[in-house]
Amino acid sequence: MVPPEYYLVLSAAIFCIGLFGILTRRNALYFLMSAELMLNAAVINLVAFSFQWGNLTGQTFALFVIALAAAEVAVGIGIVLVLYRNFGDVDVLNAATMRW
Amino acid sequence: MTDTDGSDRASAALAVTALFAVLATMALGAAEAFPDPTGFPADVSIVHNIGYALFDIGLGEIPVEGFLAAFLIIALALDVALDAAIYLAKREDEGSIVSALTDGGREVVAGDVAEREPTDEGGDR
Amino acid sequence: MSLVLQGTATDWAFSVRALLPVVLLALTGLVVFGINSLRPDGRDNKLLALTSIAGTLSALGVAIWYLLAGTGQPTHGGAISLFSGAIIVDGLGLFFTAIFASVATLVIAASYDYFESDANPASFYSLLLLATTAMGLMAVSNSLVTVFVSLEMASLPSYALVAYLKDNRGSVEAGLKYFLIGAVSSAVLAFGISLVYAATGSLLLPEVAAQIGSVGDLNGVLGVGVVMVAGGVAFKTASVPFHFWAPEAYEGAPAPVSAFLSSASKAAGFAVGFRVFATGFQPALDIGIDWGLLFGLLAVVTMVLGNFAAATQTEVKRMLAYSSIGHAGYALIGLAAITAGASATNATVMGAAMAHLFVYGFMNTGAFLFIAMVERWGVGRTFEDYAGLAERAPMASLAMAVFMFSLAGLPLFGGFLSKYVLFLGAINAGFWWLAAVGAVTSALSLFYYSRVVKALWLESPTTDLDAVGDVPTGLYAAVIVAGVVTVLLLPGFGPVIETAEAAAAALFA
Amino acid sequence: MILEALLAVTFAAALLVFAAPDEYAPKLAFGLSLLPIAGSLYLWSAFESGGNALTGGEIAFNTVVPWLEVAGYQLQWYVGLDGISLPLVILTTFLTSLAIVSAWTPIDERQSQFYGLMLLMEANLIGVFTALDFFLWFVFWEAVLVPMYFLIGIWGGPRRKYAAIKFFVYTNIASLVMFIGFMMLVIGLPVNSFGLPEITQSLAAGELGNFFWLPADTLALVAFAAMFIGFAVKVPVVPVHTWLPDAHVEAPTPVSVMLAGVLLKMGTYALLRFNYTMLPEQAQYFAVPIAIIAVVSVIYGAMLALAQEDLKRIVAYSSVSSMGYVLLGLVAFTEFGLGGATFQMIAHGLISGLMFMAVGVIYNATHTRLVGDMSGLADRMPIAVWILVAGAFAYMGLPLMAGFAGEFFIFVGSFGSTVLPYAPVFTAVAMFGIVIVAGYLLRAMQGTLFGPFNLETDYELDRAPIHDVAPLVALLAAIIVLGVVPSLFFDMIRDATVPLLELLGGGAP
Amino acid sequence: MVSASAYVPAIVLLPFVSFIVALFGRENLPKRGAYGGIAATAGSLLLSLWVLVSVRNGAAFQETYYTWATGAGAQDWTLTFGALIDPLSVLMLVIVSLVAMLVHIFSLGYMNDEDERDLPRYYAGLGLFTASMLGFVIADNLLMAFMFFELVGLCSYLLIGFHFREPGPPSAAKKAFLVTRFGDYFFLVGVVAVFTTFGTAAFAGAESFPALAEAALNGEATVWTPGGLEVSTWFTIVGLLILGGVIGKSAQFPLHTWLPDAMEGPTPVSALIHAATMVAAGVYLVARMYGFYVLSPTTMAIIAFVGGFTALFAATMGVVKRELKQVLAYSTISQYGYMMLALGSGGYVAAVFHLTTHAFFKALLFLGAGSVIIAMHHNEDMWDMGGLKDKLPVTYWTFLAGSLALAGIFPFAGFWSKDEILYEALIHGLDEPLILGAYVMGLLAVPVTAFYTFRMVFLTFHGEPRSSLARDPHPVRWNVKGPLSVLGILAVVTGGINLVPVQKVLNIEGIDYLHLWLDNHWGGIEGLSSHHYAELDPYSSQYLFGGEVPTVLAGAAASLGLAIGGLALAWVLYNVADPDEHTDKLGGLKELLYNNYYQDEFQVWVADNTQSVAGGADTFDQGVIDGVVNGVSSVSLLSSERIRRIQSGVVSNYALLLTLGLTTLLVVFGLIGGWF
Repeated sequence: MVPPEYYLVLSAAIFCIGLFGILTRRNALYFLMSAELMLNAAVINLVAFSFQWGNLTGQTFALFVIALAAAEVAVGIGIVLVLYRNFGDVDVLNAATMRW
Repeated sequence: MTDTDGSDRASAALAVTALFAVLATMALGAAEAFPDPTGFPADVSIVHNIGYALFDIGLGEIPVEGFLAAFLIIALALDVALDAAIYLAKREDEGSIVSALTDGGREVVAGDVAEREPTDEGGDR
Repeated sequence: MSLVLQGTATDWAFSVRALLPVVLLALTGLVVFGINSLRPDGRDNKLLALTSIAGTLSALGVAIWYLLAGTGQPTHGGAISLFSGAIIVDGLGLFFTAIFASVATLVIAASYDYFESDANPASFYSLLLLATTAMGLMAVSNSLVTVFVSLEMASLPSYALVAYLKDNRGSVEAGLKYFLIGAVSSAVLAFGISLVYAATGSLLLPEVAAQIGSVGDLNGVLGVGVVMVAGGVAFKTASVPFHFWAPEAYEGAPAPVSAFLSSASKAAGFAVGFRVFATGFQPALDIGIDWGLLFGLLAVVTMVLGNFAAATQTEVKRMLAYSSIGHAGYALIGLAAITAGASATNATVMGAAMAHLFVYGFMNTGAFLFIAMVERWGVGRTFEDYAGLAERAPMASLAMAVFMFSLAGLPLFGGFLSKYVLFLGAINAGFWWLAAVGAVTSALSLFYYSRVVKALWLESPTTDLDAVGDVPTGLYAAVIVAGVVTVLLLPGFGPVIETAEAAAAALFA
Repeated sequence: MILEALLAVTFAAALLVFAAPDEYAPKLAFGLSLLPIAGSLYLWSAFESGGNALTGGEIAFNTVVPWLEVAGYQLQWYVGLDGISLPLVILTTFLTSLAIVSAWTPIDERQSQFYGLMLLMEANLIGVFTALDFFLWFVFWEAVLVPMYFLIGIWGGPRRKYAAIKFFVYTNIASLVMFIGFMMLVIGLPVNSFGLPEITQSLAAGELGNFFWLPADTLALVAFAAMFIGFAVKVPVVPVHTWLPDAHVEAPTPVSVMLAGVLLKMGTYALLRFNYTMLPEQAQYFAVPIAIIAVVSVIYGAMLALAQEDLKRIVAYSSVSSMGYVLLGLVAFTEFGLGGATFQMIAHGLISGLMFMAVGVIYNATHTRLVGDMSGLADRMPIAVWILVAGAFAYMGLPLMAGFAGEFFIFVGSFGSTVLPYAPVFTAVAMFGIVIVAGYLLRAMQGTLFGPFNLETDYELDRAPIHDVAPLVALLAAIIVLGVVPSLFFDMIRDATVPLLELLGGGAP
Repeated sequence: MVSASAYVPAIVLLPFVSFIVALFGRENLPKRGAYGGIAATAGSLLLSLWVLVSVRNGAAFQETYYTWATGAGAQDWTLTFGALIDPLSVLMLVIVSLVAMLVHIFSLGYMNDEDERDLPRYYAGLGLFTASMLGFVIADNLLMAFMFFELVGLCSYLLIGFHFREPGPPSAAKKAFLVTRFGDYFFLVGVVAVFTTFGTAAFAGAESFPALAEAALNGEATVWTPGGLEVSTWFTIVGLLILGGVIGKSAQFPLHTWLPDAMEGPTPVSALIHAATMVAAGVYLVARMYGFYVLSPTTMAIIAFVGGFTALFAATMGVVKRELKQVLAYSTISQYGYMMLALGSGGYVAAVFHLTTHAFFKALLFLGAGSVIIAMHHNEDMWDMGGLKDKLPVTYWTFLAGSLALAGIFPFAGFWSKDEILYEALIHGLDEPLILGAYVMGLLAVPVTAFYTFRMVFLTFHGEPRSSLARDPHPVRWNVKGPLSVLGILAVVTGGINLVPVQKVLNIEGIDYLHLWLDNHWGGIEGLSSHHYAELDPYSSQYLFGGEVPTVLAGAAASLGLAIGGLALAWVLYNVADPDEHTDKLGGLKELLYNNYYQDEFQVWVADNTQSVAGGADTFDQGVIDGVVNGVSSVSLLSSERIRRIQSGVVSNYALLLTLGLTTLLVVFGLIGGWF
């Protein structure tokens, strides 16, 4: 039997890797992928503990999270597209005209 | 597409590892607090139960909370996301939309993408 | 007919009637979408606007009618829970739905003029209406599932709305930033919910509350979960440290959208915050997860950062962005001053925060719509460009002065009483230092709010404001209506605070 | 009902004048301002004094209408008059209409807005003096700032914006500090409404519990100190007075008449109503420090006036000095002390109003206020100059004029006070102020009015127009009448202040 | 017998009516206000005489007319206006109204004939002054006295500054008001102290504060004293406080510098205000509350010493002056020093006697100087005069009578009153060092007074005319000569009302009318009589050379001898055809005297210092206190500038800060909650 805390550590690791992706990547698309990764970390947790607690709430909710991740990426792509049309490339650092 | 320069990567790495450390200690701290997993009865089809849960039909053996409300909402949500994505992606064919207003960042000359002069450093206090 | 709604939870007719305001909003959104798909190239802006306003106004009417009739109040058979506990229609839900509907009405009325020259505004109206529906759902959701889903449903269209001006670099940049931080925050929220699930094994708020007692050594997991959920709420309400998107988003987005975001979606964030923390996590206070102090800390930092950063802004819209962050700090006092057990003071301070959000909704929307009108006239964005505007547009400038002084908390307008009752609530709950920080920052806010009034009324015009004067009907009406309501909310504050307090009390019962 | 009518009439007048065209505004405003005077005179005739409103005395013309209920406290529309507030209401109405007449010459642009704001301020001031519910009072208290901000900001002198914002934020911070102090006090009490009489009587009955961790007596001290700081800024008292000279110098004449004449009295009125009626023991505890502040205000204020070159700054600083006397009268806490302090408020209101108007009339002709720029005006503008001389002597406390009556009552009251240790020393030192006052006023008059005629700003000088001189004569007459027959107001005031002494059993030997 | 109390207020109100008429009548009044003034003062004089007669028939009374304000609770004092008519006040009433009327008539000549501008304002000022002075005289309590005391100060300010168009008079008026105001400050503290101590400020009656003080001293009553101070020391302090006001108004030593500058005002004003009435107010006040002063010996000694010193001090300064009115001003200060000496040494009747005689001959001298000034077309320098004797005979003879009275030569009024003062000072001073010192100074001042008086007479009237003006002076009309002659007769005759030495030496009873008058012989208010004061008087009187009569004779001889000596010296030095500046012989001392011992410079120095201190306070106020306020605002704006910078515009920074924020929150609340 895999003790449940390992799942916690695993999902935390994936969560942090996704976060690291967001902090360092300049390309907006990488942003999307990393965000996707972070959401999946949550999914792992949910499914693991659905089994732990013996009720299906976690798993069904996981489905919903996955669906929403997809929706998010859809909108994300839309935004990246518009970004490209306006700034010529998808580098996140160029889009810094407004500050202070 | 290169990544952010060296110094940012270091601070980002530091921040992320710190967060991971916190989460890991949290997880390991709760190591023996978990009772042994109750698991699911072997003879039951989990997929059916998920189906019942989705439509909040009480026939399933495995305890689960009703997701009907969430199901209806996500329907609307996905539709909205679709609209948003399409709107953003849509390219108005006969020339770009005349900029409604000088809104957003700075004055934009209608039509082409004017080069924006970055706001000066100080801004009068 | 007393609206004591009976019938089984999943009886469709019953739940539709219970959720009527939200359903109406959803229907109008779809109807608008339908009209657009029927005549894709038709530019019938007036028809779309009118249907949308009809929808939001009817939702507002129904919400107020339900509140007055006492639906979901303890006096009339308590809260109505639907879909096996996932949705709960009670005073809090209806109160916030009323806020969203009124803000949406004003914003739509303003956008009718704002997007006059836009190719097909239909998508704007539908996105806006569906976002409002999502917020309505957030206010009535009683399970972390419905919270997360409706929160996402509200955020997605908002990203698109912020980036609505597709070829304006400011709007796009704002959209991008809002999206990226939004994505991260929703991930944090999801992870938080998963941890809460890990610790308690359930996602329905009442069950979570019940389970918390027996969490034992898992309080670490639960604690991190609670903090991350708080982070999700902080993102929606634009409080520190999840506020970084707000200044650019409010400044970059088209003014009606900024108004919508800074009033409605902030209130929705608070609705979720109040419900989740009051019903779900209140027992957590006893086992070492002191989220009251957490929100206290967030409130102080948000108030300080919001007001201090706004003091030296050169552009009015960005100043208003920071000021709305500041006001998020004031509303956070409602959450921060909650103490375990004592339900009387909790009800007061949360009710005061809700009332403040209601009044803030009008003042803030009015202020942003005034900026929309000024942008429509082609006047610049800095304080100097606003100089002497009162001579050319006295009524609108008077309304703006009302909004500014009301946001600063000066009497003769609604903002005064809502802010001071909030401070009274905080002191009543023993958190006098929160009220002290609030008082000092609101005094500082008086400084930069009066900079706007000084520019409008005291300065003499530098540029020749000839474009000013052609009165955009919808926008003008929205600003004036917001102004009148803000003024009336001083004498008329009674019913607002009383319903809010009753709703909050029901929450803690 | 009469008080509501008075307030309603004044508000209506303000709105009417706002709407009136600029050229009719001055005459219309003056005409309308006669109505409040008639109202206050009627109040005076129908008033029979019945002790202090707060300590259970019978309140004249009082009406109580519940407004809203929050946090278990009942906020209400609670207005009433007693011996202390009636003279101040009469002073307000009398001074406002004279200020309006004196504004006919100097104010030559945006007149309707000017007179509208003046009448609005008058309405708020009447509100401050008649309100007996804390929140209602606080609404009027803060509402006075808004019109004053605009009046200074729009029609002021060169540095008007700085002066306006400094005045605005400074007094606002002060009243916030006071608000928090008072809230903590009220929450410590078992009262369920903010009515000042209820609070006073419950404090007198010693029902003050402790506020969370603050024991009752330290709570009372903290509340007293917070309220004192809040009101001291308004008085103003020395360390916190620096907003006054800037506000006075930059404000146009009629506005500085109102500022000196009535707005300063709000601070001392509030000190008497809150600090010295509700918390007499604490007043005794703080007697020595406050007495030191009072004496320093008198001497330091007078010394500052000695060093000024601008006539208006001289009169402004001398207001600081005279308000020091009022504070001395309050801190002595004897019959003549309290009665004299209240009477001095009225006297100083009239006299400083006269001085400012006279300086204004001279400024209208010479367009300069610097003592060095002009001399020998007496033979060019005899009437205005001799009234200024009479006003200066009234300021110095010449007998048979209101100033002497006020000051003498304070001195004779505070000399033998048992409440204030070393009272004779404090009084004697404060009385030296009358010599310094004589010093700088005579120095200024001799510099400008007498000696051979010459004027740096070579304007053609001739007699002041009749409508400038008329208010001066009216004010001088009022000062002399009050000087010769002080019992017109003093009996009424004495009946209202004597009951305060039973609270403490204080008073002279 | 219609009671006098109904008419007493009329005495005060008549001149007040003339003030109102002159104020509002402006130009179209007969003689531009003069006749109104004369009629009013004449009316007051007649009424005063009528009241004198009724008091002579025993109708002295104390009546309250109007309650100004009433206290309640522990401070239930009533502040009232009322009249106290007794021998002392009636005497003063007559003096004031008489001199006022004569001055009004004189003003016809001095002001109207010289056709000055703004005359209605002049007569209004005179009217208001006379009304306030009469009000002060009849005052029955200390507060009412203080009020009219201040009003009189105001009128002197207005009248000194009458010619406000030239630079001189306004600054003189300002100085006069400020110096007297400084004195009045102490007086006001005294008034407040009396009220707090006794609860009343009434002069007369069983409940009056002198009576209460007397009772308190011998233990029958208890009175409030600040901080448990011993009763007698507290009474001394109160006495000295009120004395401050007296010294200010009667131009005694430290606060006398304003009187010589007050000569800037028109001469009738100097005559009325700065000779006869206002300056006498201080002395009259001490006399009025003599019952209180007598109780504390230290105060009496101080009064005496100040009086004596001022007498000598002022007389020395009078010697070197060049203008006619300056000499008279210093002589006034000196004469009032004598009166204070008398009051201080227990000579109550002597002081009043000298007050009366001095009022007449000093008014005479001033009016005489006025007519000389008219003649000399307003040139006051004595060294341009000379030989006016035969051109202005009436002026000369009346001026001579006045000078003889001032110097204290035998038959004239001045001799009797000054001699009695010195006598009282001598007999009471033998075992009191302070009073003896005062007596010696007073005695030394006699020859100096005689010297400067006759130096003035000889320079002005005798010898050869030294300037063209002096050769053909401008003739004066009846309205100048009339008052002069009346006052001339009075200066000669008034000595007769109190021939004490004659009565003592030839023991003819009953001719010392003033003693009897002030001793309530013909009725008066109990407790306000000279014998009552004598009982309380702390001094015992010793006599030289065995008995009372030898002391009287010795004193009279000494003072007369010294006076004649002074006169002779002046005669020798100045009664020559073409006298020269003998005072140059004094060399450095002349410089010192001419500059009045540099008193003025000292007071100007004090004024400048306060000005610079005020300047320092102002810079401190602007710099520090205002600095703090602006500092707070700039600090907050600076910090707001810093906080603004956090929003760097780059999304990854936001994400980074967000993660850091989240981690810190987790760590902080983890530790607080004990999660790990």
